Amino acid sequence: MFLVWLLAVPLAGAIVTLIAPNAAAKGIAAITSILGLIGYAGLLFIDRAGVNWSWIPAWGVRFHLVGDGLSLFLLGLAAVMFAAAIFASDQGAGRSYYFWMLLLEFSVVGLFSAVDLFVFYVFWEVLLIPVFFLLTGWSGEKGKKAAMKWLVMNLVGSFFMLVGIVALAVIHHQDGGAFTFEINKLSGMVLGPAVGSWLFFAFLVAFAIKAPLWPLHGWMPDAYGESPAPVTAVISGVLSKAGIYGMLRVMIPIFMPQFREYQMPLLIVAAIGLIYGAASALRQRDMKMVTAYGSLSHMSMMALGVFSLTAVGLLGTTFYMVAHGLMIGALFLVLGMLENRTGRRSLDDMAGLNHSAPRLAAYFLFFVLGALGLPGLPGFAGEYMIIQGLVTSHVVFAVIAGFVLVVAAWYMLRVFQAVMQGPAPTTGIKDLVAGQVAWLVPLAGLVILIGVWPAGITSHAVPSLYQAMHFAAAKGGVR
Amino acid sequence: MIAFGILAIVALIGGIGVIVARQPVHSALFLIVNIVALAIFYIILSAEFLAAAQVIVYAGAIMVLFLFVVTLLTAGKDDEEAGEELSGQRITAGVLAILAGGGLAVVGVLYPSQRIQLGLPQNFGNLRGMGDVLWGPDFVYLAAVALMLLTAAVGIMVLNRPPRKKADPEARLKERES
Amino acid sequence: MQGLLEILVLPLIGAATITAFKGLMPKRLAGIWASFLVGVSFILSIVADVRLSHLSASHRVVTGAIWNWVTGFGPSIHFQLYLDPLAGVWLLIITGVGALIHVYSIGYMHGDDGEPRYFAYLNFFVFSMLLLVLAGNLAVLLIGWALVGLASYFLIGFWYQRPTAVAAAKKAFVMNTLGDVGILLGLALLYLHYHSVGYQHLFAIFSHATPGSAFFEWTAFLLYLGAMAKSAQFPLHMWLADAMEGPTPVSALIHAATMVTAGVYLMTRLYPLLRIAPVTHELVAAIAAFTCIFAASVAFYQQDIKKVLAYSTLSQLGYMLLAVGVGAYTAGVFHFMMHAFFKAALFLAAGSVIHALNGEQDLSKMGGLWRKMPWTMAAFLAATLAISGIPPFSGYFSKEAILGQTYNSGHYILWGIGVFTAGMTSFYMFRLFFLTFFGKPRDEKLYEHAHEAPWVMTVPVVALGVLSVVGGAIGGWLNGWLAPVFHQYAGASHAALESGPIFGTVIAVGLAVVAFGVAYWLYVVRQTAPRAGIASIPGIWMYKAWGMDSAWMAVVVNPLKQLGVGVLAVERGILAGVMGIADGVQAWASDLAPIETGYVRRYALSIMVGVVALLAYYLIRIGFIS
Amino acid sequence: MAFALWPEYTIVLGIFATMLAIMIGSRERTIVGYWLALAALVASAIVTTVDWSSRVLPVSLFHQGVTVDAFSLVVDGLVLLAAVGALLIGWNDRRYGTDFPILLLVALLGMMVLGMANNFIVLFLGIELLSLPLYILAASHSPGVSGEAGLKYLLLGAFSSGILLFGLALLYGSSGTMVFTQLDPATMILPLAGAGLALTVVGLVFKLGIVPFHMWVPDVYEGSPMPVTTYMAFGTKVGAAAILLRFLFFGFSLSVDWWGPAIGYLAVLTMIVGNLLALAQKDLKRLLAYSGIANAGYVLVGIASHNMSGARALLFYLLVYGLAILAAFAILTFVAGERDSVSLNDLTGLVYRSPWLAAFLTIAMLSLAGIPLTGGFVGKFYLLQAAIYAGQPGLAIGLVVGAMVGLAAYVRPLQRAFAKPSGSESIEPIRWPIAGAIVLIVCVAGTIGLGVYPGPVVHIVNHSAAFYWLK
Amino acid sequence: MIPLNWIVGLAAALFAIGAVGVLIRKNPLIMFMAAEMMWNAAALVFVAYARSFHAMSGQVMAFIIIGTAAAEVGIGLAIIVSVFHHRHRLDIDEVSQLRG
Repeated sequence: MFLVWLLAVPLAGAIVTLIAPNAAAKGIAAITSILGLIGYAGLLFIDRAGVNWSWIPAWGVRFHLVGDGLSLFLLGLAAVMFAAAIFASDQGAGRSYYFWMLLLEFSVVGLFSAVDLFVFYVFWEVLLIPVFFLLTGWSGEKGKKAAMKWLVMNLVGSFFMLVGIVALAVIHHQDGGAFTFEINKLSGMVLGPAVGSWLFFAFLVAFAIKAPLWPLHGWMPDAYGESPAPVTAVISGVLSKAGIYGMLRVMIPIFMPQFREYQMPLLIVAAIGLIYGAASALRQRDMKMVTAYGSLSHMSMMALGVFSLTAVGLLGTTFYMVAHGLMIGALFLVLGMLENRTGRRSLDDMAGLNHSAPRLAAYFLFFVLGALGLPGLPGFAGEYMIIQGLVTSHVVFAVIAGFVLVVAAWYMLRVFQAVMQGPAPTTGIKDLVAGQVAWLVPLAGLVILIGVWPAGITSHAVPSLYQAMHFAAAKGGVR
Repeated sequence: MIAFGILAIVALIGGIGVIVARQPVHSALFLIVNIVALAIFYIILSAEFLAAAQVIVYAGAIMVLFLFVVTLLTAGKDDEEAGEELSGQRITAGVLAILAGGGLAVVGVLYPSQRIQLGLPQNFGNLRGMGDVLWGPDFVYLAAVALMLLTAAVGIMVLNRPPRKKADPEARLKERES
Repeated sequence: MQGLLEILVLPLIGAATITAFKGLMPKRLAGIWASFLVGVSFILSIVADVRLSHLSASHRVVTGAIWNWVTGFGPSIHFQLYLDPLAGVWLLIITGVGALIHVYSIGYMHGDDGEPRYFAYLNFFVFSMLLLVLAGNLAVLLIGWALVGLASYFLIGFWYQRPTAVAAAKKAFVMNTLGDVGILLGLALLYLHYHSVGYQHLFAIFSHATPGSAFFEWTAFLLYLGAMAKSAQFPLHMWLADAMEGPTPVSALIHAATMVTAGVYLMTRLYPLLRIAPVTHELVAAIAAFTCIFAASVAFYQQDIKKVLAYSTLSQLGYMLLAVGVGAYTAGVFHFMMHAFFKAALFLAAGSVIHALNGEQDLSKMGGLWRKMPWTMAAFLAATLAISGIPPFSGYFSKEAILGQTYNSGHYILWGIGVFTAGMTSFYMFRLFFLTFFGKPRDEKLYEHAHEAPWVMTVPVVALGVLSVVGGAIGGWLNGWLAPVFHQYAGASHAALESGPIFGTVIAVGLAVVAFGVAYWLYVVRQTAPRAGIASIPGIWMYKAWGMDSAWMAVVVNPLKQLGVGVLAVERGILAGVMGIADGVQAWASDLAPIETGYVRRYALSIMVGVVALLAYYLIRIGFIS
Repeated sequence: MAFALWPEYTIVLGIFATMLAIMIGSRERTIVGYWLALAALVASAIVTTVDWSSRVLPVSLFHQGVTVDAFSLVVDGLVLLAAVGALLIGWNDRRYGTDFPILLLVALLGMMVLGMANNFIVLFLGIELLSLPLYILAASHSPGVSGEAGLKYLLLGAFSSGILLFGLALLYGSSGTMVFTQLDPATMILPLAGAGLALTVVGLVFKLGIVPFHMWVPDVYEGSPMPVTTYMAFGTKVGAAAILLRFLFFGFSLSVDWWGPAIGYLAVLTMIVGNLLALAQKDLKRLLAYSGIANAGYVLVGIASHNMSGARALLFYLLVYGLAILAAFAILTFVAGERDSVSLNDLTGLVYRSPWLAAFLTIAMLSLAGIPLTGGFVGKFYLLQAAIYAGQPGLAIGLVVGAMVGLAAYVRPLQRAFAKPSGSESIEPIRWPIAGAIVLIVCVAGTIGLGVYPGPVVHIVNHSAAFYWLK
Repeated sequence: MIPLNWIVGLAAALFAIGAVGVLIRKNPLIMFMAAEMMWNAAALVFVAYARSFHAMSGQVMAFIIIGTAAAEVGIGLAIIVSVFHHRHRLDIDEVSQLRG
């Protein structure tokens, strides 16, 4: 029942926020997010039972949520990142900001736990709306454009996925099965080659846009660049994982033959994205953009893990999603603090801030190191498993991925050094205040924990992955 | 056959006259010609009651109404119709109408409906026959037509009521244009 | 686990406590606390080694898994520690030399703003290095491997307000990441085939494997790539010279004594793999020999006291890996130990000089310092003699063992290079020594203010100087100590120390002595200026390290940046494309809107078009028009 | 089974009662007409509900002139909802005259008739009963834009009715019967039937507002008074869709391949063009008009797919569309206040003037756009299902492409509403007339309710469109 | 014998003429008359087929068309009068403020 708690608390909080006075909004949101964390703790340690209620009996739609190994830690990621983002948010942001934030948390939690495609799609699309308003309402004219891009691009994908979902259910029904949207039941189907390919790409495009993967990342620079830092943190840290999660949750069990068929082109595209993001990050002059493109590269890494179609690659992706979410989200939050303090984003305009803000610099560096995949921090374990998967399937992509890790070190350090090191400016900035340390410390601690003990996550993820692969195995299987 | 030919020509002349006459009054008169020609067709087609209704309602009531409005609206106004301003309107309209009308005519002429060869039933199309139907099983249709006429009466009242508030939409339109 | 965890964790505790409480503790205390912890670690290391020696020779290994690191598909990778005699040697050097350098740093860093930060980094480094050598499998090794790189990054960029330091730190980190990736790929390949990355499991397999398969060559090469980056083998050597931007004790500890020898450790550790990868094995030797002479040549004309030492380190690393490459593993380890002593002594002494001259590192501002700093000079001299391979100083024994074994194994060309480099080493080291301590002071003002370092600095220097003199004595003991390691898996036949032909020794020592004479004549008798000859063509090339930096820029860095520029152009295209589609639809909509002309007759026309179209469609459909 | 027509009888009684009340009533007591009309609507709704829940088999009345079945009763329910909504939205605004309730009820009667028509005469009567009052209502406000709207509607309506009549005549000739269920493709004279079918379909989709017969829709919606527009946007579409479905499904069920693809093409064209043009609009009434066109296209998907899912999805979609459009127009009425139209600029900063209104607008627009947790999504989902069941992926693709384009149109007002006002806009708080507020709240609640828990309504439509001869 | 099919052809011609009238005349009254002519054409077809089938239903339909036309004309003329009462010309193209 803790899953329901986790889902219901943000929704209730959102509604309360809407009624409450502006001044109380942040407090309510903070309490809600803490309640969410408590709910998550309950889910993790006490009771992982999901729910399976009938929703629309006429179509066999069931409100079926689970907290299994695939989703458990993404739920945790969501709970943690939303809490951090809410704590990091501006006091004066107003109630509608927190309303949308909590609504977003609600939809993300639903998305990460749904195993009924209808429910999955409902949350998948609902989450576009809060982001749209978060982008639109708290930044200027460019933010409006960014919001529009976000919405339209994501919908392009998800509408085709909608057709795919309905088609899957209908085909299943016409093949003599029940009319259902349960992934587990749909994954038993054998699709014809043409239909299978069409549906495969319908899903793939939707997930690739959300991730985003090259070359469907058009919405990303603006959305990351124009949104307030907590929103960027949530989008990059949590929402972008939805795309990859969808591939694992939905596509692997259902579309294994298609994955096999198109593996090589997919790997090539993902590898291009990998290099592309890294090379782009190398030349960006805006610290948020460097991180954004770095993140694009990392998402391609996860895609490579999926496309490797190996058990360890999939596991690596599962783990890397959580790890990357925590680190990149935190990194964006730190960048947001920097932007707040200096009012600037260009690397050319900043230098030597370490001098006046050593603690901020320390946390900054910590998350930078995490993002560049330093062994001992969680990114490394994920990258290792993905590379292990690539070595197993196509070693050349492992080499490319390895090479990009070097470039990643280069561009990530470039940001840190440009901002924090070098001659100190005449006017310093304020260092971290206690309230900020209060949420940065747990985040950093969590990063270290899963960095030195990835098995804590991977051991739980494996049974669920096995379940996903159980169906895939029947159709050509993963190695 | 000959009677049909003559009547058809009269009807067509009436029709064409409606759309080519320069004066609305002439159009109305041509329409009356057309209507009367049709009424005669009705008689030929054993629809005596309809023929009467056609003449009374159409030629008698409707066309009088038309003439009345024509005189009301054209009085003191420039009744010369300006030339065509919408480019290609006439030629396109002509082509489309010929295509549609031609197609329909060809279909209608080449594919006659099944014909029941027996003699006509008693009272077919005359007052009694019509009355049996309209005041019998199909009374509800008559009622509906009555309701429509009632609606029309209400509508005329509504439409020609003096405006109660000063009309602001014009101002709004100007605003929109600017 | 015989205290391994304690050895490992103590420095980490130091780093953590200093970081956490640096605002609260007196600055001085940080250094003392850090030194104390490393000292304790050193003592525990001795204890661990002693206990190790009590085990029977065939099972002289302490190992154990602490927790599952990654578990999932296939066998888990554990967080596993492993101590055998080989690791034991490194353990002693890291904690021992590390403790000395910590103590030295208390004096050296006194008064710096970032003193506590410095010691936190240094402790963190010791922790990482210990993790590297105590790792029980390649994955944990890689973690330590990367963390030492990180510590090195921290310490090179310690003075973060200096742009050069920052750039050097980044360069070091990125180049080392290249090595990390090599190891990562290598271990991924190994795991793929053997479902394990643990040493024992892998080595047991290697010991039965047939040499020469491409898989082994590739794996070995990838792992060697890691060693190359860490041990600054050509062409991944540039970062080491730049790394001298860090505080001098750091150069001593990290960039001379310990971290850069991690490559030697790794290659020695992986000897069962190298044995079955003959091509890579030869490659290791060849590159090492080239690095050896190449770096020595660059050291000839350097003007910066630390740069000379840096290139000499490179050269000596070449010797060590040459030893590994020709299979003289014990000799390599032996040279590593000796090098740790004398190079640490050299750096620390150089540090004292720099300290005395207010941070001046340029040789052209030094000279005649022996009067002011006798203790430093003595230690420096001892270490210089050691590095030059003059008997009976420590370096003589280790270098002799390497060269002898190179000759014995039939690598005559490499042997020739090694011998010639020995002479070069002697020359540039004595050049350095004479320019620093002899001759007339070239900058009177600095000279006036120079003074001997405080005892806290002098004692470690002298201690290391003494070790440089007498260290060679442990050769025999080392042979016995390491023998179990090299015999455990398929018995490495030439691993033990051997001596070469007597003429080889004569040539090497003779060359060293001649080079000493030349240096003496040039820089003491003739008082040649440090910059003399630098304008000549070979001078320029040597001074500029044969243009390798520019070559890297031209071949690797700039193309990557160009790629970035190209990608940005594409990116603009993609973004413009997205916007273009959106705007296009919008514009299209706006263009389409005026079809609503407002004219009723147009609307009717539109209906009529629909009528005709639908009529035609239905008539066709029904078969009337065919 | 004389009870079958009681919903209609109630309305007829209501018409006369209202008329009488207005004739005798003085100016101050015109409100009585509204109350009487409302009473008639509610009574009719109750009767409809009772009828629906007690009816098992369809009944045919007036020599098969009308068929009263669950489908027609659901249509009755829908148009009653439209009428109540329009009545309440226009409740406080007497500018449109005291006769508004009468004409509203007459048009309602037409819509109800369309829902149950089973022969050509009733079809035609329904169309005209529906149209005539609307011509008047459209023009009732002023000779200006309102008059223009009425005039355009009238002329094009007469034109299209002519086409419809000619089509019906040809169909009559080809088959010899006027009853839908007696039309038998096997014995029809084919070319005659084809031509008749084409013309009839044109006449019907004209009322629905399908491209390229849609051109009147935006102009008429924009020019008409707000409650009338509301009524047309919902009620007319229900009536037209219901009769189109019944005409094609009952009359030409065995010859889908004649008409199915054409309807499909029209649907795709309509969905895309309608949404595309909505994108370019600045006036909200116009925007909603184009949205209405696009939604008519969606409705047409339900017909073109020609299966049971299609019929059910059509009913469901009409309901969710109606709720959303009623809510949107209620909001527009509030924002417009004394004026008769709302431009995008008028919405700027709505969230600061009236946060709840902005929230409700969001829900309505998102439902129109088909975002989950609103009824619009479930409706589109059902339609997609129907299209894919029918094996027509093209329809499905057209639907989603249209929805994509449309989305951009629907979020633009929202962006305005949530933007910070630049200062030139009105910042006065918005008054909520109580009648309109009831409509708004009910519709928003319904929209959310249908999105979150559509089960019961799906159950209802599934039982209402259960034509046994369909797949 | 009455050539029923030719009467249908004639009706089609009248229908087309009416359509052209709606499309090309600018005078709303004449447009309206042309539309009435289309209705009449349809009524003629109904009557013709009613004769053919010997069924009264077609005639009932025609009667209803006539009745409805009367109502429609009443309303239509009212609208036209109200719109054009204050305008100078009877030109439908001038009534085109609503567009876009």
